[in-house]
Amino acid sequence: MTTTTVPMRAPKVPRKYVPVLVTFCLFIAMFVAGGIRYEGFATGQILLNVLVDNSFLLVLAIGMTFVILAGGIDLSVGSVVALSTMIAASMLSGPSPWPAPVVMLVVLAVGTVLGLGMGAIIHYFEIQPFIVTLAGMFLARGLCYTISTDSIPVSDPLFTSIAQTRIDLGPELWVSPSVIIGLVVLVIAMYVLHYTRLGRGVYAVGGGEQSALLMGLPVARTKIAVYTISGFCSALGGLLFAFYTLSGYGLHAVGWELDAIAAVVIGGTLLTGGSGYLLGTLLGVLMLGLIQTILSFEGTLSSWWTRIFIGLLLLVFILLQRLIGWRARS
Amino acid sequence: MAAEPAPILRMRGIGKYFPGVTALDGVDFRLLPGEVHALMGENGAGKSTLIKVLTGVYTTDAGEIELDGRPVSFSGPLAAQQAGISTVYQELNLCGNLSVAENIYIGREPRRFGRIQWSRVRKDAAALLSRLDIDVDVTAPLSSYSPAIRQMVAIARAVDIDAKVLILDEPTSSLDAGEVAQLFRMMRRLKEQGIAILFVTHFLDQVYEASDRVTVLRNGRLVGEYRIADLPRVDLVAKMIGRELAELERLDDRPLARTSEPLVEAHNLGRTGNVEPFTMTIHKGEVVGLAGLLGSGRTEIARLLAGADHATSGNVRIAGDTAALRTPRAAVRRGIAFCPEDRRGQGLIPDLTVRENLVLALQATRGWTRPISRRKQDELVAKYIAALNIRPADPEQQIKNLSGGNQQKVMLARWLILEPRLLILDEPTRGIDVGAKAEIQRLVAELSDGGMAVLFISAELEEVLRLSHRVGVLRDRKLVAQLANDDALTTGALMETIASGARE
Amino acid sequence: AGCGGGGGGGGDTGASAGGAGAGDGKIVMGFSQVGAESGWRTANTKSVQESAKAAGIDLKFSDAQQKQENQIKAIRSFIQQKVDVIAFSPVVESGWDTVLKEAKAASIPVILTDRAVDSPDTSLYKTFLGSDFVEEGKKAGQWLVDQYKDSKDPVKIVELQGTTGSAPANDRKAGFGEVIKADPKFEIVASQTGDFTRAKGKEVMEAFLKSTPKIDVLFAHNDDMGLGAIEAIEGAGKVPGKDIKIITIDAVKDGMQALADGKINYIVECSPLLGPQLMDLAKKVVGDEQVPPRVVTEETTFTQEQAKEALPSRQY
Amino acid sequence: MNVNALTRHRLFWPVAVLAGLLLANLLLTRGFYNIEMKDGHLYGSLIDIVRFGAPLIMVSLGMTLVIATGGIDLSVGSVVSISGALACLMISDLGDQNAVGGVLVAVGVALALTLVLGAGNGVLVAGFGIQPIVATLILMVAGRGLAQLITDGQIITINSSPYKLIGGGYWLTLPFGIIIVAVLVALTAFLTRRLALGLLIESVGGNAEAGRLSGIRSRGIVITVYVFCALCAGIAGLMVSSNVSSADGNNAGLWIELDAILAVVIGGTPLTGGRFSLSGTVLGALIIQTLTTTIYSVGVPPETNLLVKALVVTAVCLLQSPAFRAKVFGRGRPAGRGAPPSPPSGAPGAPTAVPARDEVDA
Ligand SMILES: Nc1ncnc2c1ncn2[C@@H]1O[C@H](COP(=O)(O)OP(=O)(O)OP(=O)(O)O)[C@@H](O)[C@H]1O
Ligand SMILES: Nc1ncnc2c1ncn2[C@@H]1O[C@H](COP(=O)(O)OP(=O)(O)OP(=O)(O)O)[C@@H](O)[C@H]1O
Ligand SMILES: [Mg+2]
Ligand SMILES: [Mg+2]
Repeated sequence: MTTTTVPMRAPKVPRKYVPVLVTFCLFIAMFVAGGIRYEGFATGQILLNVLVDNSFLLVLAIGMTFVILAGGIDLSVGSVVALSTMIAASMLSGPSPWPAPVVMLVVLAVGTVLGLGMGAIIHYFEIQPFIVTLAGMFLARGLCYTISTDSIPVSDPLFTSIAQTRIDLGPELWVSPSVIIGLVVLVIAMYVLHYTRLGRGVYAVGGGEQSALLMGLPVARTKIAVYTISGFCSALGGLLFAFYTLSGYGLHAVGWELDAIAAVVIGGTLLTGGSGYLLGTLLGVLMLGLIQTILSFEGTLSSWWTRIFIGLLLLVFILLQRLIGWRARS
Repeated sequence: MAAEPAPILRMRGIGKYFPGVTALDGVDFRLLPGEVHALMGENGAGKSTLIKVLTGVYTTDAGEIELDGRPVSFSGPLAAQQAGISTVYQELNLCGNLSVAENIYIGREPRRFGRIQWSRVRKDAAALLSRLDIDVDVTAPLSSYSPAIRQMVAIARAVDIDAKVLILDEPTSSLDAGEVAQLFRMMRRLKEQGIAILFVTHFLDQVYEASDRVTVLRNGRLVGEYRIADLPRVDLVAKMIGRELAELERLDDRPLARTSEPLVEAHNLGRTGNVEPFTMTIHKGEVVGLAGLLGSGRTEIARLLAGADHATSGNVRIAGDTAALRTPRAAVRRGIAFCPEDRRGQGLIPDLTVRENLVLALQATRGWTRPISRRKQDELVAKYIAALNIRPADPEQQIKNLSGGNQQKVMLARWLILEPRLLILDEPTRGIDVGAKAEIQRLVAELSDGGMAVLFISAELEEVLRLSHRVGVLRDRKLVAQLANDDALTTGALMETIASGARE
Repeated sequence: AGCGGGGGGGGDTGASAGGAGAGDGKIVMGFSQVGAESGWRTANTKSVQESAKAAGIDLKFSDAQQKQENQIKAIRSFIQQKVDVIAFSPVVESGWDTVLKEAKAASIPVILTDRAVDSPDTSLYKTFLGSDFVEEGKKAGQWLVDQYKDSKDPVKIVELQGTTGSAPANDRKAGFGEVIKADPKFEIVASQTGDFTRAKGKEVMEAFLKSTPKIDVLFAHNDDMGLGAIEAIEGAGKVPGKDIKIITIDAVKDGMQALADGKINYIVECSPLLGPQLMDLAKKVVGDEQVPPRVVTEETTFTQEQAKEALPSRQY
Repeated sequence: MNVNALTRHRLFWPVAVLAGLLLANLLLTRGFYNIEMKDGHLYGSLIDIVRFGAPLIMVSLGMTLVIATGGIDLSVGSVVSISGALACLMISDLGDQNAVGGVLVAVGVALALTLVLGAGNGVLVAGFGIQPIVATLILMVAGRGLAQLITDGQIITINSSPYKLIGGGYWLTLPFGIIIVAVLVALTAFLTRRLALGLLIESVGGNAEAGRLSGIRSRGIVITVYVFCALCAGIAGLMVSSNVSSADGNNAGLWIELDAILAVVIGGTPLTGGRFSLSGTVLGALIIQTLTTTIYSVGVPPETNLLVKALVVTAVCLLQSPAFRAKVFGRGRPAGRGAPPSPPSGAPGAPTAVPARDEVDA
């Protein structure tokens, strides 16, 4: 692949940006490789489609980045997405549907409150985030089924129009409103992480909770805040997904928590907390999306070869990321 | 005696009980505005616990606290800080993943419209540190610096916080003389501003130099509060350890460098960017001290010899054979033991017990298939707990619950158990009380008499001089001189060499 | 989640028609499969791939790993690749309008297979080819009603459901329930999900056998759960097919074998072999011929005797 | 031992929860405690719990050691399906499926493959320094594909009585799976607690750098642990497929990694690495399986399964949390825990608590 330029350029950038840079170059390399291999691949719209088809994952991964940076983990995100679509769809359907803006607010509120609750339990009762959010995952998914086991279509005009709007960016280039929402969330999140005390507190807590506490940082507030943010992002991701599919379903978004975690970690964020960037998360999401795109262009893979192929692409990517990262550092 | 001002801080009848350990029992303490107050006591006496109880890290089990005459109870360090108590805790509590500048300002960054002004953070941090004579890249992550630098950063952070009370728990344990002088100058300035300073240290000199009064704790109980001018050193030591210390005995004058067979010969050993190639020989039964300023490369030399880092040049011969020290394991197998300076980061396994921490290195050399029998473990542990006076003498206590000094003793014991051929000690006496320090020094001397070679690194030049047969002097990551420890070599002479360069 | 699971049979999967573009006159079909979550689904995939080859249609196959968003992505990419016809088995019923409108805008006809979508706008797809899960449930219930029509005693039924929330589970349960509720002597005493798998079917049945004093009939949403349950019943010292009557859906080979062996009493077929019919429809659709909006697959039901006859000629 | 000391024992709460679940069954499920002899083997709900729980215990056992080194293994579910698939494929190709030799070969080959897979995980983690969660995610995704490749996407049904023994058979009236589990748990306990492996693993997990400087070959240990974990998952895979005499590449061991991690954590091993508890893990797995069996027996509607699970998991964790017990049941929390300190309640002449303002002004 065309990655040999990376080690040469890397020393000029600060060391902490090396992983993100390497990831970026690998992403470009993969895109170029796809363009060479598949006809009609190397177009701008393919790249934009990756965003269009993954805006919800991006939003989830942003919330997850906060949690992971603070040294935690949130397994509930996928279920909260499902719950959000379910709440939205069930409130919008039926004999007397609610107005769409109210529904959106309710959905966001439910997600946020769930996150807040989990954060509070994690912090005040000192229970490992993994189990608390796993219980949250069961709970949210269970709530979906109690609403309904069927999938519920959404025919609300506002949702439909958001779903079907195309924002033209140029000849044959367009994105959906969800992409704009996702990118806005990304920019806000970057601002919060890098220019506010809350954001810096997230890094500090991830670097060492006990230290942060002794330094006099508001650890409780920070820890609870990241889960609340993640809950909000999951609910927002759920709304975006409801726009995307115009339906609510209890089996939506199964396993997304792993996709979100993978995106964050592939983007160079350490699972142990305290180190990583949202730009990396964006790249991680794009990377996962690109793998999907390559698969659909490949076109002839049987189901199991699809899985093996995803695994292999991930492996190659991660190994290269690692090895180039090493070389660039030393 | 002039009328005392009203204390700014008063603690009464403080009790703190951990399962099986009474850390504090009925301790009274007061701090007057504008004084430097030393808190003294042996390792495990309860000094750090008192500070943690005061600042809300621990809840009190008994007693009350008054600040400015008002009863208070802090919910945590944040609340204490907001009430005007700024603290540097003993275990360095900073975030290694953040930049130096950020560590100083986190939680109180200058902001405009809620947005952190990074340029000001960096500028202020650099200015603050340069006032302390620390020259570091404030944008680099803190973890890339040595414990000493981290200590100075923690101090910088604490003094920069607007406070009525400043608490420093063993701030000087890893600083060299110059840094300590800097710190004291700053303390005096703060004192003149009326700030009350609580100061914990094991160095008697520093207590007499810097403080006005002293409170002594022993075994979690208050021994008394004294004006430092009224308390001769021997009395202070006696009050701390509860008996007369049979003088801080001068170890027998160290004989000149032994000419016995060489054990470790490093030839042009170096690592680009860390330490320039050096050539050094350590003989059997010889104690070689390393002296130098902060960041002069002492630790780097130790790490190269211990296989903790890869050398990029040169070679090492051990007992005549060329040895590739690629991993610490390879070094350990050749009889080189390395006790690192960064206790928390590189030494302790916090969740394990004292016993497990103690036998770890020995077990590692034996491999997992040859366990040390429990009886043997208990024997070894009992022996070293007694020899180093580790308290509480409970082998099944988690090591993270021990006081800092006692943790250090366990670390030391981990390597002594191995009976290595070369023992590398990087700041082994950090945070260790007077009695125990003398004990450890005697131990080192005994071991070297028994034929063990020792590479001894300490920020305290006196200690280096007292123990070593030969002293290597480092400056700017370069071994600039190797001096025989004859009568001509004094701390003054050593300082001069460190400052000016070779005296061959 | 699938229509069912199970089935033996082998064969190769390589269905890659080499180097065909849209230009050489061959029809290019984009097919988005749900996944490979069961033997049923695999047989379905294989049938589609093989008949595409036989029909000379260039197949672009994409596996969605049971995710709707992946299917949407795949359909988008088919549109981008300007295929002649798109066929897919929807993971869920709802939420296809947006992408199907895109297909319509690009004038690419769409055929649904296996499952319907619930869009009110039926112009979004040309036709729907597949089974009717509710009908399957009804057939199973009907057989039961017929079997016990002479008896007055209450009939205690346990039900092994498919994956909670999946369309086949919902519909089969509904269809079955609708038929048996006509007679109060039928009572479902226990109902639990077995996730369409043998292992879960066995585990759940073990629990039923212990907690439920009397079980007359087992209704399993697919053969695999039924096969697992048979093991549990045998382990409890009872005779499947006699002590407990068993009805299942799918008719995979292992199921048919058990039916022929008398361990299952009745199987409602749910055929995965949609390939040939799909290719026919595709050709018609591309050739602008008229097609009926709903094509029901030819499916039957099997009693033990019928199974013995049919078994040798089963394809999967 | 007084009550206080008892409740403070680290396994007290898991045991209490398990007892509570079993007690609930006494009231809710008829004949839950009946154990009969059927065809020369024990039969009853309690036996079922251990029998169906055996694969989970196996997987959790390996997972415990991985987690103790500070890692995590997401690929166990895939390994479960791969090993079952390969063994069944080989047995189905045998002329005589009941030939013990052939079955042994099949089992051996399947387990050997899992060793290779585990080593792959280990090398990615310890050799290349890739974060465990991503390193094992690769095999989690690709492994299921591999299993389906082996089975050709079908369910392989076999009919082999020696193979059936592993997960579905009985020996000395006991389910054979239980015996395998007991042997492996005992073996693991021996290796880690009698021999020194446990200490080394805990050191690597507690502070890897300190371990390295102490001369521990941490890479070797980490790789060994992943290999062991894969082996355990492989054995679990054999049990699962043997129990139903068939291999289902797609569904075998689906989501078992989550249950296994849950079992480990309920058992008191922190995910951050360090101290681990084998007995805790076994208890944790039993709690999960008892809960599952209870849900089936009690007649919980399938839609609410997950709600019940969420409830019980939350209850277990809350009970286990000293902070929760202190806050809800009053004091009695072991003192000395660092963060976060709570203000002393009802101290005489209650001092004015100084609340933490949100921010300090710069
Ligand atoms: N969290 C804890 N759990 C149990 N025991 C503890 C805990 N923290 C401290 N102790 C015990 O309390 C006693 C006092 O410890 P403290 O850290 O206050 O000593 P110190 O005077 O600061 O000693 P040093 O000079 O070594 O730092 C010690 O015996 C220690 O083992
Ligand atoms: N004043 C300084 N300016 C810049 N970097 C420094 C400074 N002091 C230490 N460092 C960094 O810390 C690293 C550690 O140095 P090292 O530990 O070898 O010093 P040392 O002689 O052991 O002194 P000490 O341990 O007392 O700090 C050095 O490699 C250097 O990168
Ligand atoms: Mg202390
Ligand atoms: Mg040093």
